[in-house]
Amino acid sequence: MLALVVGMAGCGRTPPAYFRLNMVEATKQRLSADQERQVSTILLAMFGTPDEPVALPESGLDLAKLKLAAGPVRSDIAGRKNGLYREHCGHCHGITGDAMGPTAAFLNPYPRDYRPGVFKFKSTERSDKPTHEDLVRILHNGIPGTSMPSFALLSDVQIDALAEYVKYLAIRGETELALMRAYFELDDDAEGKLPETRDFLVAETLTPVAEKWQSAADARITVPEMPAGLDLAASIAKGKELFYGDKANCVKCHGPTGLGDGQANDYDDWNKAIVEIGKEVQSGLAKAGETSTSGMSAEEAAEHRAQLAWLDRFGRVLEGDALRPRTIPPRNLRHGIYRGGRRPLDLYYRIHAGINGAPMPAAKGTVPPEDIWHIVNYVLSLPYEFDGELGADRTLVAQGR
Amino acid sequence: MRNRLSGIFWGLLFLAVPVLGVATFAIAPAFDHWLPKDVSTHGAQIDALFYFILALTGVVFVATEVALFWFIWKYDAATTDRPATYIHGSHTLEVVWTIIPAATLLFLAIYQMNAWADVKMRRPDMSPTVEVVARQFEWRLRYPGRDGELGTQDDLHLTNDLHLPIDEDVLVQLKSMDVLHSFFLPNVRIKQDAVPGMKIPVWFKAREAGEFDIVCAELCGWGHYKMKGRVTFEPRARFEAWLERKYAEQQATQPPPDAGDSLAAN
Amino acid sequence: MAALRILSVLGVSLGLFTGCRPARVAVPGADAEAAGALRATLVSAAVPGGSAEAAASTGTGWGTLKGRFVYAGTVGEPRALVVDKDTEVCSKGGMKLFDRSLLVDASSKGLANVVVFARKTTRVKNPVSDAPLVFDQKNCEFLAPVFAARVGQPVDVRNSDPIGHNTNIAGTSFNQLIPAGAGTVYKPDSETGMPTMVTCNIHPWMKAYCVFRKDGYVAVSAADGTFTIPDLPAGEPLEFQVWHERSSGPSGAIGLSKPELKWTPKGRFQIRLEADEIKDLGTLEVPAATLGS
Amino acid sequence: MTPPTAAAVDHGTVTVSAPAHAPKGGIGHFLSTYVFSKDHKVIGLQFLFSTLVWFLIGGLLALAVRWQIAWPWSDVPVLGKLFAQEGGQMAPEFYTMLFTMHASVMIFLVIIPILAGAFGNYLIPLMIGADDMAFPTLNMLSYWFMWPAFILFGASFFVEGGAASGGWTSYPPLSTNVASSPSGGWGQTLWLLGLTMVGVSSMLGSVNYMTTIILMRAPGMTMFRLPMTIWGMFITAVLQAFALPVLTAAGFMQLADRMLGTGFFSPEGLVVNNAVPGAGGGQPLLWQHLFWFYSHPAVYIMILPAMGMVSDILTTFARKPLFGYRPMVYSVAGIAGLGFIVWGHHMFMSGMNPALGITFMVSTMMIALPSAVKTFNWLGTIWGGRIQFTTSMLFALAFVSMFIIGGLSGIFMAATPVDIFIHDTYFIVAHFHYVLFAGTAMGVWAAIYFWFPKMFGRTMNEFWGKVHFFLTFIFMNGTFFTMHILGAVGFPRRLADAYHYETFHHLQPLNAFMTWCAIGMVASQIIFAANFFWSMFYGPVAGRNPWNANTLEWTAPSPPGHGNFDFQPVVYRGPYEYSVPGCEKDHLMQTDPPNAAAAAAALASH
Repeated sequence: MLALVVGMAGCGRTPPAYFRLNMVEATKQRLSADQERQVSTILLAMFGTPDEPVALPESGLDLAKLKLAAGPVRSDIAGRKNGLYREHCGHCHGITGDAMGPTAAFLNPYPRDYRPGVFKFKSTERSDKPTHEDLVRILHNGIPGTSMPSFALLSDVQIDALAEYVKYLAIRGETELALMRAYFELDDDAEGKLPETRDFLVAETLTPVAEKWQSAADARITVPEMPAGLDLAASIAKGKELFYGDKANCVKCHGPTGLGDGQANDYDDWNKAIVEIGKEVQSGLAKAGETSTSGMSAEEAAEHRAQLAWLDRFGRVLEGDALRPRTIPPRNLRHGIYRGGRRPLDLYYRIHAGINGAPMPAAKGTVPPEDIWHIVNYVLSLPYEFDGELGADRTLVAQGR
Repeated sequence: MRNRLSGIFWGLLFLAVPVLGVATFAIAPAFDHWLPKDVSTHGAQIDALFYFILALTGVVFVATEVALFWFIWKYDAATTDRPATYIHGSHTLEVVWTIIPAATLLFLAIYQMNAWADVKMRRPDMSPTVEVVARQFEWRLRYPGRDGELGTQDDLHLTNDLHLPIDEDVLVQLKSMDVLHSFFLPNVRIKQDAVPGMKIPVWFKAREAGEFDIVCAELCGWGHYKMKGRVTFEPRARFEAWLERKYAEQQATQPPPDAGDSLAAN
Repeated sequence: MAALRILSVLGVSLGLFTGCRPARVAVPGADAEAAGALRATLVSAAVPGGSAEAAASTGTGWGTLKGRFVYAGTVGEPRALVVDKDTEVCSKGGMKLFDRSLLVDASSKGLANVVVFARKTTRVKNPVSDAPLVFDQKNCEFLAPVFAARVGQPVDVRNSDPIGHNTNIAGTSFNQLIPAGAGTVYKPDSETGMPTMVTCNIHPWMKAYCVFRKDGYVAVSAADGTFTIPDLPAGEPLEFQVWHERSSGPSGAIGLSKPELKWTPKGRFQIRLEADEIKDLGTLEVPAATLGS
Repeated sequence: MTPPTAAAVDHGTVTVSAPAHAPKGGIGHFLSTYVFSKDHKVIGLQFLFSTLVWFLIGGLLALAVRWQIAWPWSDVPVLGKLFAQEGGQMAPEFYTMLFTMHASVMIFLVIIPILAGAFGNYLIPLMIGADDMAFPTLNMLSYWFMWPAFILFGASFFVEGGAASGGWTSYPPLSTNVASSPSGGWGQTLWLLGLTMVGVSSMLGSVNYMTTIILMRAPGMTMFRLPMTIWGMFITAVLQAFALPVLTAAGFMQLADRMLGTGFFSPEGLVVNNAVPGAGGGQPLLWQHLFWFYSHPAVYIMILPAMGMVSDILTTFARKPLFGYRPMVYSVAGIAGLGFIVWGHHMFMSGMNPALGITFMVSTMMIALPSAVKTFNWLGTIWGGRIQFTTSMLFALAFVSMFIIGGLSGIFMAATPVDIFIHDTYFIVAHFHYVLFAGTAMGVWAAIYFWFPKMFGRTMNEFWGKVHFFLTFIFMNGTFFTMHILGAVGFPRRLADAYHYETFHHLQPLNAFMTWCAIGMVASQIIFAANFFWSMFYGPVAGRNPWNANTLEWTAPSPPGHGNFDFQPVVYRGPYEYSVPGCEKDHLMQTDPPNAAAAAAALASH
């Protein structure tokens, strides 16, 4: 039984926390080991480590806040001065913000992967970043109906720091993606090496990413007042019409009963990416299986082998660096659970701009604002419509109705 | 084991048990390692009972442990030369130390029934002040809105941040959406499991204003530890003002002037 | 001690097992001091901007590039798509929708929907026009399987169906409800690089591709496989990128063996036009294998 | 199992065991003698070794738990790598798995099998003067049914999602609902299957023990001449026979809920992790009732044999008859009887009808009574004795001393209003660790030091034994007594990190202290392990009766060969005839033929 102890002790201590490279993208872009190393080196230079974050002035990030959130958890009770992210967020969202924390795989829906820099619940137009307040609000209220809890009981300073750190991870992730994609755009004389110049790294790569974050506050959706003296009943009726009509078309996905039983086999952007790649790898392997190397010339055969090796590696990367893709069912509107917040305002944002990263499209431009308000009123009334008639709906029972 | 000191040594070791044991309990309060502040009206009963049992068991504890020490000390084969007493027991003694504990325990059992009934059985006749729905891993709160009844569209929905009035009975309707949880208010001496499929009433009356923890005391999954809530007791007036503010926030159709501040406010 | 032996075996296996979990793919670590040095250069307030703006133009005049893609291989029957929503419109009168990823002109073997665009250009002849291009959808199908537009040029995303659609352009965060018979105008604000997918989430089978270029030097091969890019800056080296939906090359690039054009596996070829020259690349044969069939 | 030196030990004595030890070739012989043996002694030792190994594993799990409580989220030394978590800190679901498996391993793979399996097997036939168990094959099976359990529990650590993490009580819906926890996948299922296997093993054992004790006693060995050890084992066997079927049934119901989608324990309308469970219409409380209907008696299954063994050891080293033999027997029986009607006291806060709570509270108060009686009798036993401070005796005394604490702290929980506050806090943790570790484990060590000579023919090293006792005793109290204080603050169990609550924020230093003690406690077991194995081969050779004890096993060779006794034991008196006046030696063995003086004295006592 001492052997047991030895067996365990043999494994030794774990290395300090590190940011893991976006291996899915790296493999997709067929980066060589050298190129991968160059990316991690550049990222280390630009963003530092989970314990020692770095914020270039162009990133517009507040290093003081970052340091509060970064680092290992301080376990003495006096402390808790830093390590907020790893204490509260890391085990789901992952130290890298890649949503690959140890707990992530068991959550439904999966935690957010910050690296693409896409966020769902915000007060800005679909294509824009969330404002700092949006992130703070999510941290504060949590996301009902998901595993994202409310951190309302943290101090405002701490929440502020965490929001800043989320931005940091997002900007870092987006920069990483940009760098990896840049390899494809390289001219052939660059010998597959990115220029390590301030112009390229900061001016061309970091700044465009960071600017979108800095300009988020200006991209807030301006919400027209709900038409004054609105008769609620009438508005709800109008909203119902729109809900089922061809204009707003909500019924197509959220279903004729509003239980989210319409178009239901779709993926959100994060999962879709993995699904597409998965298909590619599968078909690639299938094809490779059929083709025989007999008739090939030397270099053709070599190419074929390389392709096989790549596919195989991609398979393994997907195993370790991506979660099994899950479909994203349209929201059941009768739960009375609103992930982005239950204020009429929140629902207006959702309908107006759609939900970035999700199939939910924007009504902006094609549905006039007052109609959106009607839909909001109708949706808010849904959980209380035909009381008891939907007794079959388990959740309504759970809600005690 | 012929060593004359061994008996003394082991005797003292066993004497350390009651000495240090009592000492631990004696100094713990000094370091605030003790029953947390109680702000409820019924808590006093519970604490009194706790102290009573503590005293009772304390006496028995010290008595028996000291007896043990004394026998070890006195009847060490190495130090005593008198032969061991040849005795198979004593009927009287058996009867005595059966009857006395029996009587005490029975008394204890009857004595505490009232306190138990107050907390768990004598439900005040009123409609729920708030509904608490436990969920992995948060406390979802639902206040009846202006219409004063739960389950209508004007309910006020909140998370983890429970506010309640003081100096009056409050009735919490406890439910669970998924697994077992336990609604534990250390400072109110209240604990009740939330059982999926059951609506369990919990009632109490707070004496003092202040902010206190809500703890989950039944294993509810990986996030059990972070299922933290906060209860704020405040006078009726302030309580209602707070309700109004929250309700207004929930009905908002325009972003607050500065989102940052309004969040800081709650 | 038999039991003991057996159990210590169990013990060891326990220990070893735990020690050796299936690990994730190894990642090459960063080069610490290189990073340190690099960081120094990055934080040093170097002259902002620098060579960020485009390289100075070297040539004058304009030329035209043409060519024709043909498919060297046999085309099977096109796959019918699964249409299970709004059938009263999407398959009215038994109408069927087919997979359009490989459209070959039966007679001329011409390969349609090949995208050719200039990678970098120094000069642009025409300003961005305000005449909106129409990107329409009818009978639950995007009319254009591959759609090219110039950044900043208005695109009128239409819906000529009696039912509602939404149009979701991947990577651009354009995802709009397009009510029946209505439309909305979209101005591409950035280049797509390789063409990006357009879908309708309500009708999962609907699929198209679109490519946006700043300089608008982009062409999509017609049904007969021909393509033309006019008004290209002459007198300087140009590099073109070739793409097809079905290509098995990296990111859909079509690599042909045309040494004279320095055609790379990344689907790029280089060429130099003289002023007012109309350069015809002639017939470009795309082997079946390249399109993964 | 018996070491080769054994033959040397009992040369000279006519020993039936000689052929068994004669070197016989053939793997078949090896298997039938050492592996698939039907000899109760070999089986007993197999149980002993297996459980000691799991004892170590359970201890390491406990250390990992303590580490997280003391220094949450900080990099875990040595074991950190195992968790394969980023930055070496353990994830919360891993922590829940740790304490779940710590409890499960300790209860189902250590305490229950080491008492009934190891000592029950080894001692019952020897102490009642039988040559083996009534059903040797059943007996062998009862051990080999533990192996599926070992493997299932062990394997569950490596399946996706890790081992069970629903607490050792496995309360539904957390345990039945696959979506509700990471271990929802296989861990929980393997746990249930393992539990069933342990149940089968215990059941086979208990049937065997009851039959053996009732039918195979040596001539003259009346029920009221049985040593307390045997009484403990007997009552335990009865408890198991009546309680186990309930647990097994409940276990299968939970399995069905998990695998067949039945809804015994989940009500309508759950939404767990955004998954709506299939069937509903069940009641979570049902499981709690069924589970505790077994698991409360199981608490006594986990201590009665230890009580018995301690009684024997106390008398032996106090050189004095047991004080109140019959009251002791009655109180054991009383505990067993009452043990079946107190399960509800685990459920005071569960939403069970509060009126029912009162009933269970009264019965629970009453069950404190027999325990008190036993304690007083133990004190009575050492009063006026001639105490010999052997390691074994020290552990036995520690058992008494610690059992007093464990018993008294139980009264707090029995008092329903107080339970409102301390339920599911560290007060409970302190309570059952005082009963199960500071109690039973002390008893087990006492028994190991006491019967080691009989098992291996050699005595363990007394000096290192005492060092082991001293350190264990100190660290143990350092770890567990302070838990009462945590409980008084309301510090809840099973929290991966409680310091973000204002109420518990200041308790971290105390927890750190406890963790250091726990580390010390585990470390001091190295001394025990070393002493154990060293003495097995090099310890001073013990005769048949190194302690001058009375009971039958000491008349057999050490170690006894197959068939145990090299003569037919005949019993003339009870097991506790020490220091009989007018008798030349200070102990009269149960088999000593009555001579006038002794007989007079012996009979006077009955």
